[in-house]
Amino acid sequence: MTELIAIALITVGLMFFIAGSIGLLRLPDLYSRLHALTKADNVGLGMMILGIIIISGDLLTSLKLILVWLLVLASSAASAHLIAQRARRRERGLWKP
Amino acid sequence: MLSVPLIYGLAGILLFTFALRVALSRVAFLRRVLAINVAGAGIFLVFIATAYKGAEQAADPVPHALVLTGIVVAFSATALAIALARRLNRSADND
Amino acid sequence: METLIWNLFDVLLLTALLALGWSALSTSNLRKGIALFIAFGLVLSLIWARLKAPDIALAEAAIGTGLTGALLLAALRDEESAPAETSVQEPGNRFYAYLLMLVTIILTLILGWGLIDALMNRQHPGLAYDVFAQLDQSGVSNPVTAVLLNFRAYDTFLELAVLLAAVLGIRSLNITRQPYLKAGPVLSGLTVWLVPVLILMSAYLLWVGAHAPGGAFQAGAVLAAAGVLLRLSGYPAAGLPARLLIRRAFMIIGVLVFAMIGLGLMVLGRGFLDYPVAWSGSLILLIETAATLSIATILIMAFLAGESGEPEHQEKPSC
Amino acid sequence: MTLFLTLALIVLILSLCIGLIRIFLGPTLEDRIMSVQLMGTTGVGILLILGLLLDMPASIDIALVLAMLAAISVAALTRKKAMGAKND
Repeated sequence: MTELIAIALITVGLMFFIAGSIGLLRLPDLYSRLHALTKADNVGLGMMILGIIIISGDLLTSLKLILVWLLVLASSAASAHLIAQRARRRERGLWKP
Repeated sequence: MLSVPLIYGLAGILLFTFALRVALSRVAFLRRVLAINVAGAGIFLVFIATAYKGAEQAADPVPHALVLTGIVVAFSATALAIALARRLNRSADND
Repeated sequence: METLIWNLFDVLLLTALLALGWSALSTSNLRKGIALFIAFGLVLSLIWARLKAPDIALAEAAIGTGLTGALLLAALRDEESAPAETSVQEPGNRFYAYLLMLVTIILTLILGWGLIDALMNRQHPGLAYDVFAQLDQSGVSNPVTAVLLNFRAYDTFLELAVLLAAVLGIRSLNITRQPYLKAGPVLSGLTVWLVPVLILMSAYLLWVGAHAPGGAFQAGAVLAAAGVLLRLSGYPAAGLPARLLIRRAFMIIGVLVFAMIGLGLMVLGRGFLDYPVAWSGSLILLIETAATLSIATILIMAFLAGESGEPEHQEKPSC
Repeated sequence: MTLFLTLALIVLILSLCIGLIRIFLGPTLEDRIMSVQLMGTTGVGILLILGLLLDMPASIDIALVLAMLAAISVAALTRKKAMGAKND
């Protein structure tokens, strides 16, 4: 039973990953691609980490895995901001390349 | 059936020789540095590929130790090369 | 079935690696090339993990993706701010280009043949057997740390000396790099939050290196990454101590402790760096702690190129 | 379970390769940085699964370092150019 839950969680996570990648590839402009990427991947990774926590069942490992997820969340939030900021700066043409 | 050390090793060799060609051709300095870094990565890949002994067995730790220090030294060598080039540029400008 | 899937995985991973390496070197836009190189480093650290080399994957994740990319971008920034002639893109001599191509192909064939021959007719299993036979004598249970700090400790000692020499060389060139602007609220927020985590991670890697993947080089690289992050978000000294004396002490402490312990053991009538078995665990930890500090300081100094952050050392910009 | 995890690995690497196309297509540097960001996140996923399959608990540590350093490379790629204004 627990294995099935883990498999289901990881599968859902994988779907989010695929969605994020396809969004990055197919969406028409930079900001929408950014939107697809940073959201979908974090949810996907969260689902997957939940599944892996259920599989491993070890407390220390689980804490570390949650730390991984928090780090990815924080860094991708900051990265998304930095990327968007740079993109806007370029568009306004204040900083010539 | 592909042998893991073989395909990773061949990929490492390809990377090394290709990057070596770029490093030796007439390109901007920073691209040369980039090429040397990629060539180094190719060499590391050959080392680690031959150290791999299958999924069950532990890999050979000696090449691992060599590559580990190699990575750190490669970084400082890159920094030294960049600093040298910058200094050369500056002396050329002053002349 | 599973072997087949693994093969597919290997092939995809290597395709990604080769495509990234090839395009990083073929593009004429250097900034794009460096972005591709960072992605190349990411894929490479996945490959190290796949080849069961977690120690290297840790170092690559810190240096290959973080530090080298940041260093190359800093160098690019310098070149752009100085009026330098960076566009020597022409192939130049045709004959030379063809000759180079020919030599490269021949070299590839020779190396490939050598590799295949070595893998087919390999007689002995390398040094792995010897290492694992002696592992319980070494004071640590991570074989890579045992090789680095016990069996081949003099190699590592000289390795640190090489790092020191490189950074002394950089310093003697007397160049300066412009510091970055103060970061906006988001990046400073991330920095304030991430730097302590990086320092903690470095300490963890140093400690865990005795019995699991980790050790002085990985810990030093992660600590240096904290410094680089500080530098990028507008702290010109990159977290290094402001007093030059302390900074220099950090630079040499690794080599110093290593040499003192080695010579001390010689005084006691043993070989250079030939630890007594009972003491080897603690001695290795002591050396590794000093080495971590040194490696981190040296890597940050290599990134800074010169004693930046010291007002009296900054010469006039834009020469 | 092992078979499922191996398949998950393939799906992840495929997702990484799809995202990789964007790094070649560009067109702007921001697109490429985004692709690096995607590779970081997917790479963390691949490392976690690899750790289970190869019985290598250290891969969680690698994932931790990768997650921290991905932010640093994005910061390096997006930082403004120099204090240049007053020098140029």
